[in-house]
Amino acid sequence: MILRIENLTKTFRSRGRRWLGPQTSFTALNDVSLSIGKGESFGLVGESGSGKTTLTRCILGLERITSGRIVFDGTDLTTLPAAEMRRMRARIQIVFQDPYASLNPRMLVHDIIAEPMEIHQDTLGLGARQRSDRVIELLELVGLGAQHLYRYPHEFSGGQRQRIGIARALAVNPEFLILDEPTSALDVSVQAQVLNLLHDLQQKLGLTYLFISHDLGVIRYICDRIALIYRGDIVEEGGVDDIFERPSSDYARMLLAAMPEPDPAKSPFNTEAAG
Amino acid sequence: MAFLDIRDLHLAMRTFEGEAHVLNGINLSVERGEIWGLVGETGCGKSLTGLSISRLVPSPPGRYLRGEIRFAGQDLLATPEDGMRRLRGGHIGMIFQDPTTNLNPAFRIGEQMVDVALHADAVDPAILGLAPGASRRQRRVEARRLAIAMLDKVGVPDAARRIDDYPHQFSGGMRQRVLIAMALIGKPELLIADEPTTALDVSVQAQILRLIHSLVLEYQLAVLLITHNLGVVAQLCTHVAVMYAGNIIESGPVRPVFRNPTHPYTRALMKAVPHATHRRGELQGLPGSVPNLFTPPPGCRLAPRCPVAQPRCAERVPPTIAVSPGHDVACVLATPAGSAAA
Amino acid sequence: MSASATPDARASAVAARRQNWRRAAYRFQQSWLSIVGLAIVVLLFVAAVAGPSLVPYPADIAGGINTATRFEAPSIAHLFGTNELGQDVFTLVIAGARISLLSGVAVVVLGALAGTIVGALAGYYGGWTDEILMRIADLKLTLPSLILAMAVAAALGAGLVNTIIAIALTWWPGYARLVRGEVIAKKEELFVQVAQALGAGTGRILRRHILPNIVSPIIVKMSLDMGFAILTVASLGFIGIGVKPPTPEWGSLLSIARNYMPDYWWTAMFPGLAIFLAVFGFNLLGDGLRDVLDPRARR
Amino acid sequence: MLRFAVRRIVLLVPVIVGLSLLIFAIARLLPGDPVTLAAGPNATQAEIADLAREFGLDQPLPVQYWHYATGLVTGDWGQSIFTRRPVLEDLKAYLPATLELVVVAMVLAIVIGIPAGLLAAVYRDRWPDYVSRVVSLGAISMPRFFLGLLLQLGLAMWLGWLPLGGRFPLTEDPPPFVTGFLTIDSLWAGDPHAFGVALAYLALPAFATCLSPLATITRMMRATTLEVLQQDYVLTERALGLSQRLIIFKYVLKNAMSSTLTVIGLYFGWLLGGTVLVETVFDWPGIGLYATKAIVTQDFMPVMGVTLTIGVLFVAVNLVVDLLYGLLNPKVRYE
Amino acid sequence: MFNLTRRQSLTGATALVASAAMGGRAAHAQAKRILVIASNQDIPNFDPHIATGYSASMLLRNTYDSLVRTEGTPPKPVPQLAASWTASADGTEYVFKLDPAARFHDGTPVTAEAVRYSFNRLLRLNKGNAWMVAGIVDENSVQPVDAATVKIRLVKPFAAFLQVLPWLWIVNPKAVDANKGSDDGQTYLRSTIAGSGAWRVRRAEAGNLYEFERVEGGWQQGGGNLTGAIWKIVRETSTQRLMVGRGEAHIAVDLTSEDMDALKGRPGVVSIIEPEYRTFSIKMNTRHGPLADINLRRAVSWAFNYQAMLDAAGYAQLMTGPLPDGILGFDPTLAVPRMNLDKAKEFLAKSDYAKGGIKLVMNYVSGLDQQRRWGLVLLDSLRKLGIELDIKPMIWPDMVASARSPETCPDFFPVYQTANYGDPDNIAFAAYHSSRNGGWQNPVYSSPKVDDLIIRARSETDEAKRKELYVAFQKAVVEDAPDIFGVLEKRKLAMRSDVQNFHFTPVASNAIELFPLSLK
Repeated sequence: MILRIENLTKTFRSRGRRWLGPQTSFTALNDVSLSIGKGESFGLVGESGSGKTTLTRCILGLERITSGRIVFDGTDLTTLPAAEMRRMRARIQIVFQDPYASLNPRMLVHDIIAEPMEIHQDTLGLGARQRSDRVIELLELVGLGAQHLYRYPHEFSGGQRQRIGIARALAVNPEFLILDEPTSALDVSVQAQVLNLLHDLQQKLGLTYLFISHDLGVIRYICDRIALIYRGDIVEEGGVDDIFERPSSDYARMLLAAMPEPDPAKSPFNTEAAG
Repeated sequence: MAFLDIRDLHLAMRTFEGEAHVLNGINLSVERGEIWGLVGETGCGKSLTGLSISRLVPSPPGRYLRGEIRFAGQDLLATPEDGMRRLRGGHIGMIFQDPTTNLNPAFRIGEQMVDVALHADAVDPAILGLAPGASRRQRRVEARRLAIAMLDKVGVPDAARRIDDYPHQFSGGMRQRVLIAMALIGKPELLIADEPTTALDVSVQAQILRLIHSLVLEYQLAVLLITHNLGVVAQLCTHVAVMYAGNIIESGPVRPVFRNPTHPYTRALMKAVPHATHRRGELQGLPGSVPNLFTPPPGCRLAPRCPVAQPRCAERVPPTIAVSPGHDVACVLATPAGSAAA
Repeated sequence: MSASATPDARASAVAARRQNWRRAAYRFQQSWLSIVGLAIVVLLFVAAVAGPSLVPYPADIAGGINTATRFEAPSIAHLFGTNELGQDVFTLVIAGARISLLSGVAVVVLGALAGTIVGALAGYYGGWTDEILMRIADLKLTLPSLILAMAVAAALGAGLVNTIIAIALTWWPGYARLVRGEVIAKKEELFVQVAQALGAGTGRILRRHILPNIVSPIIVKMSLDMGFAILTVASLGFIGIGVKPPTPEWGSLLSIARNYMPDYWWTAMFPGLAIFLAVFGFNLLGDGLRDVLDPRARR
Repeated sequence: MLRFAVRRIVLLVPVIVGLSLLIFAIARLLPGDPVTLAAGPNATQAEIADLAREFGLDQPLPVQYWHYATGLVTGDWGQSIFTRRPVLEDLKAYLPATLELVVVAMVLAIVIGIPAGLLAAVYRDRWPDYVSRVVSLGAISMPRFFLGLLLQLGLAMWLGWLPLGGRFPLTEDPPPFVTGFLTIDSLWAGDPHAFGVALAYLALPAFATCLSPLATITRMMRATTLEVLQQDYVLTERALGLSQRLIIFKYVLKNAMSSTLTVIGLYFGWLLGGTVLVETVFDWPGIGLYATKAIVTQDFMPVMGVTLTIGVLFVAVNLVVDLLYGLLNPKVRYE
Repeated sequence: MFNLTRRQSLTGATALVASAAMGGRAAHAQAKRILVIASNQDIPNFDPHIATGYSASMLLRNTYDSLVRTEGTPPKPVPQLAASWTASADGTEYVFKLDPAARFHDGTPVTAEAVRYSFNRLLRLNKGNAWMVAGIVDENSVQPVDAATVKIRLVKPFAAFLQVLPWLWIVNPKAVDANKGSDDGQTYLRSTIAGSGAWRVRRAEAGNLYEFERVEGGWQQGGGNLTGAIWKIVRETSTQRLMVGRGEAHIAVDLTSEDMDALKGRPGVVSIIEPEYRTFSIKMNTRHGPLADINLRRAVSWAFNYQAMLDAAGYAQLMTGPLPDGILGFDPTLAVPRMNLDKAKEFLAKSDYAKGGIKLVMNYVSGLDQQRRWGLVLLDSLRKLGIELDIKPMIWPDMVASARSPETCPDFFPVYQTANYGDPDNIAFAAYHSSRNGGWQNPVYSSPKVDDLIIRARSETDEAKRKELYVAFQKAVVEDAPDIFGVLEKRKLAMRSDVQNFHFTPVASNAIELFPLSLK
């Protein structure tokens, strides 16, 4: 097990001082427990507001948790001192959903990819020259090239930007990659390229993925095991085929039923008649 | 002539870089009761096609170079703005992608619906069914009654009370229902739905699709559903038109097109969608990216990325060929129906 | 391989940036008003830099007088006529450009600097820091700035530097508010969250990720504020709390000269027009820059 | 909505306390020795000390503030160290003139500026837009004192259409004091002649005052309208066939108003403190002139009084703006 | 640009609008005969024993009475409350016979007791004009002999005693005692008139205007036909001028030379440009800094461009020494410096600053444009000696504060001195006696010789001897070069020609007496 989440609970208090109204709170994650094995692709499926994003923010230490433990490779992240946590960040990286927004529009591709190496300079110990070489290496790894080094993000298409985002995440040699809906903003043909790239990278680098998506097709394609999260609760967890073939919770069944498959024969409507 | 008939529609948009040919000879015929899925990737012109029907493409920078759009026989491109306004809402309803931004946040939903209903009534007095001499107040009361009925119809619970709520008090799915109610309050014959479910969760998406389907059956609507989701098309649509870089490259009834995609692009698209049967690493994306519309490739716009491209593809725009009745493909490799089938 | 690829890549990057500039220039040129503004501002800068060496009576700038030629109407010898001490009004007005520009720039830069620091801290840290800094800024906004500037300037005594300090003190809250809002918006941007997830420190995030992305609105505000700063300096001069004589400041020139209206109209008219033109130029320029730089103001 | 309003009003208390504290701090931290100044040129050290004691200036700052703050509440705003007149009495005499000027100017600016901005946005890049842009930029750039001078010379002196300055004909008695607004008081007294006269005196100062807010409101309105016009819901409204007029004057206006409202609130306060220039030119007996005189003599009780009054008015106006904002913007209200 | 014919042709066209806007004000004023005086000074305080400034003087002069008035050129004391008086030969005792008709506004007769009460209140408060008699009169000096006779014993002789009396006003003890409060009636008198003058305040709008109306059944006999008057605060002199030009004001009291030029030949406007006893000189710091060097002071005095100063001053004449022209003891033959660069450089060479290269500081009252101009004249003049000048505008109170010591006093300290009473002692004592050091009238200058001359002159009762003493005084002062002797600006008033019976006096000429005036 590389990541173990034990009884994680996260409660948000409502923002703002409201001294003329009652204090309200909202539980985003409710006693969540998960474990992810080294080298596996773990899928986390849920609809908007289910707590997926909060969970990733907790793992990354961007959110203070209310109770529970997050153990990464034997270390409890929630009690880690700040300096240690910073070091740990080199081992856990994230790729966000929106490739348009996750790249700083004012930075060159080179600088974007080199930045994690600068931040984790003490761990990696790379000089400026070495960093530049590694940037090119990374670009080539994700299917781009040295000709893209000195350009700004807006000069790239969505798929290319997501590749840049992946290259950035890989810059510090992480072992664990959180993929937060990495393809949901992409067109299908581009999504296919990115999914294939992710698959190849995992093969090549032995990465562990936490893949978050609401697209069941994508999840089924890329993941080994999945967990379904609904309003802060894990409602089902298991092997991907098990859940897709034999869903045990109502929620899983509902999701599967609602998933539109690109096969007119499976349409719930009698569309043929109208034509 | 079809109920909605788009013939050889060419649209150019002026930008800093030059004039982009964003629609390049669109042909489409839609009948009442048909649900057409207009699919394609970002920037292929599917939304502009929808907006063109309502004549909502701003001009400038938009400019129609050629072609015509006929709606119930009326040439829309030649209709003055005033005439278009009478068609909008009353005869052509539209809904858009993001239900959170498409409702005016400063007004109660009822206020907006009543105005739409009053407008539709001004076009067609049958909507409210009031005598010509009815007072403004009477009309508003009746319009409000209609709005509540419509909300009820689209499945907004407790419609009579919620009509006085503001948009931010509704969930995303409910807002989309409100928008649908608003689009249908004028009893249009054509509904243009531009990515109506993209911003919604799958479970909500399924409900909305079901709603649209039932409304089509009830009102004999012609629907143009613009989407990039092949699954949605497969589920809801009777017909599909696949767009690429401003062209419809394949169109026809859903089943033949999906079972037997003929155009290389359609095929690539189908293959790119992850499917239960796909093994990891087997998905096939289309290499390359969408062509630059300022200087599009001379022949088939897919040619540079096409896995089966031939030299002649780059020379001339391929003609549209019917590979089976109603199933049209714009590819040189397609074989016309009736000729020796593969 | 990297060595061979890099120069090429750099060249293309340069080309791309040039393209961006051209695009910006194109948008800017779309509006002839912006060009007029730019022209006025360039003219101002020329006058400010080279003015003292261009004017016909440079001695008058430092207070030279010639009471034998008092109140002469505009002529070839004195384009804008002469004033109550026989000084050449044209010379004084041209020399005034330097004072106005200098004080305008100083006020805006000081204000923007202070405001950006306060706003960035408040926006980034939020919570109590934000609460305290912004309440102070809000309080500051409720105080009548002109009266406050007058009070501070009067208390510090006349002089260009004191005037600048007095105005700059009232100037920062606008920037603090702007920057705070922008920082809060940018803080939520994904790329900032990515940087946080990468373990970047506050300094790096502010410096590399947030501030570079909010310079546009700051620059736009600065260019628009330049006009108002010049106007405020002139206002203080007009009220009589401002620079010391013989500094040829437009507001003071106008203030002195208004008593000679309308008989010796040239003494008042030209400084007044100079203020108007300078402010107008900066406003036109700022407006144009906003169209180019501030994406929200664009279509 | 009521709770929203109550909350906003309760929030005013710390603001006003903070304001008085800030003003007090600024007044005391500035250099200058008002007591010596007030004691006059021939005063001895002992007399100066007496005067300092009389004004409580020999006590520690917190005590001074306490006296000042309690005085504010009980209606004792201190007195001018030079004229020995109570500040509150002076404010009562000067404030209505400034308020009347500012209110009339703001009303003009709003009534003209909002439709002008709306039209400029609707006719973007066509002549109404260009005209309004050039005029409003010009108006913002025009120094008010310079404009005032030109107006005075042109309309009052040269053409003789309007009075040169002042508020009311000297030799006529103004209407009895009710609000201090001569226009309102004259109507109250049922004196249309006095009303006309008061308006004639108001015309030039109000015009000179209103230009800058008018231009700002126009520009703000144009910008927000353009922003709103690009919103998805406007496209939806158009797609549903609502008429352009209905969309602009109902659906767009209400949304565009909310940002403009903020500007109006800010401007109101800004004008209150900024009328001094116009007052100087037109001899308008208002709070700005009063403040200028006090500032020049470092008579800080009046300066503090003026600043506090303007600050409180500003806060009050912005409270109203906030409440209106809540009306326009349901999200705020229900938050 | 502002074309006269154009304006005139338009006047007719716009008369309708104008009359609609301004109502029948002209007619209205006619019936009531209200005189409008435009001035830039407010009257914040009505207390006759506190308020100072010409605007307050104007108010007090018309609403209160004093024992004597001043009239004519040169000014002479004439009866007011005192119908007649006698002075002892040694000049230490005066006996005044009060006019039996004199009544306060509430009808109470003006008695000797009221005079005593008023003098003692003035001395007690020690503000306002108290300085005029400080050290001359004490609390026991004023002794009522009977109800209508009052004797004043001076502590020491004071030649100008009758000249200062017009500025010491008599209040109604009954009214003040009834509203005494804890501050000797200061609060009451701040906004209430308790006098016996021919006028009362009808309307007071602070910062805007003060309207006077004639006291019905006032004790004074005769006078002009005015029914009322308005003291209107008009801050800009150009506006004052425009108002007189348009007939909106009858008298403008603060006009500049440029304004007078602009009004020249304007129909219906009378210009009054008269000399008065108001000196302007630039005092030098004789005790601290470079100017403590007498040769540098002389160099500066000789380098100064007097002609430019006169040009910039407009209607004025250059001063010949420390005293104003025409005043008792004035010596027109005095040799004073006039611009002579050779002589200036000669003195400079003798000073410690032979090469120049120093920077001197001049403060002036911000907003006083004449002082600014003269500052620039000085700057321009000093440049020829290689000396720089830093001109600092300051508010008047700060200037006063800087005069407190030689160390804080700037190198150049420009001062106007207005004669409150028409006697050389007024200027000689205030501006050159060392006892006044630290005050604005004479911050630093101190010379035992000059002190002696001043003291002897002020207690001398023989006029010829006094004249001699003042001639010696002038010579001694010029020798020391403590000042750049500047200009005597003429008093510039503009008046509508329908104002009648106005007689100029060179003291307090802008604190106009309403009583004799009439409107045609």
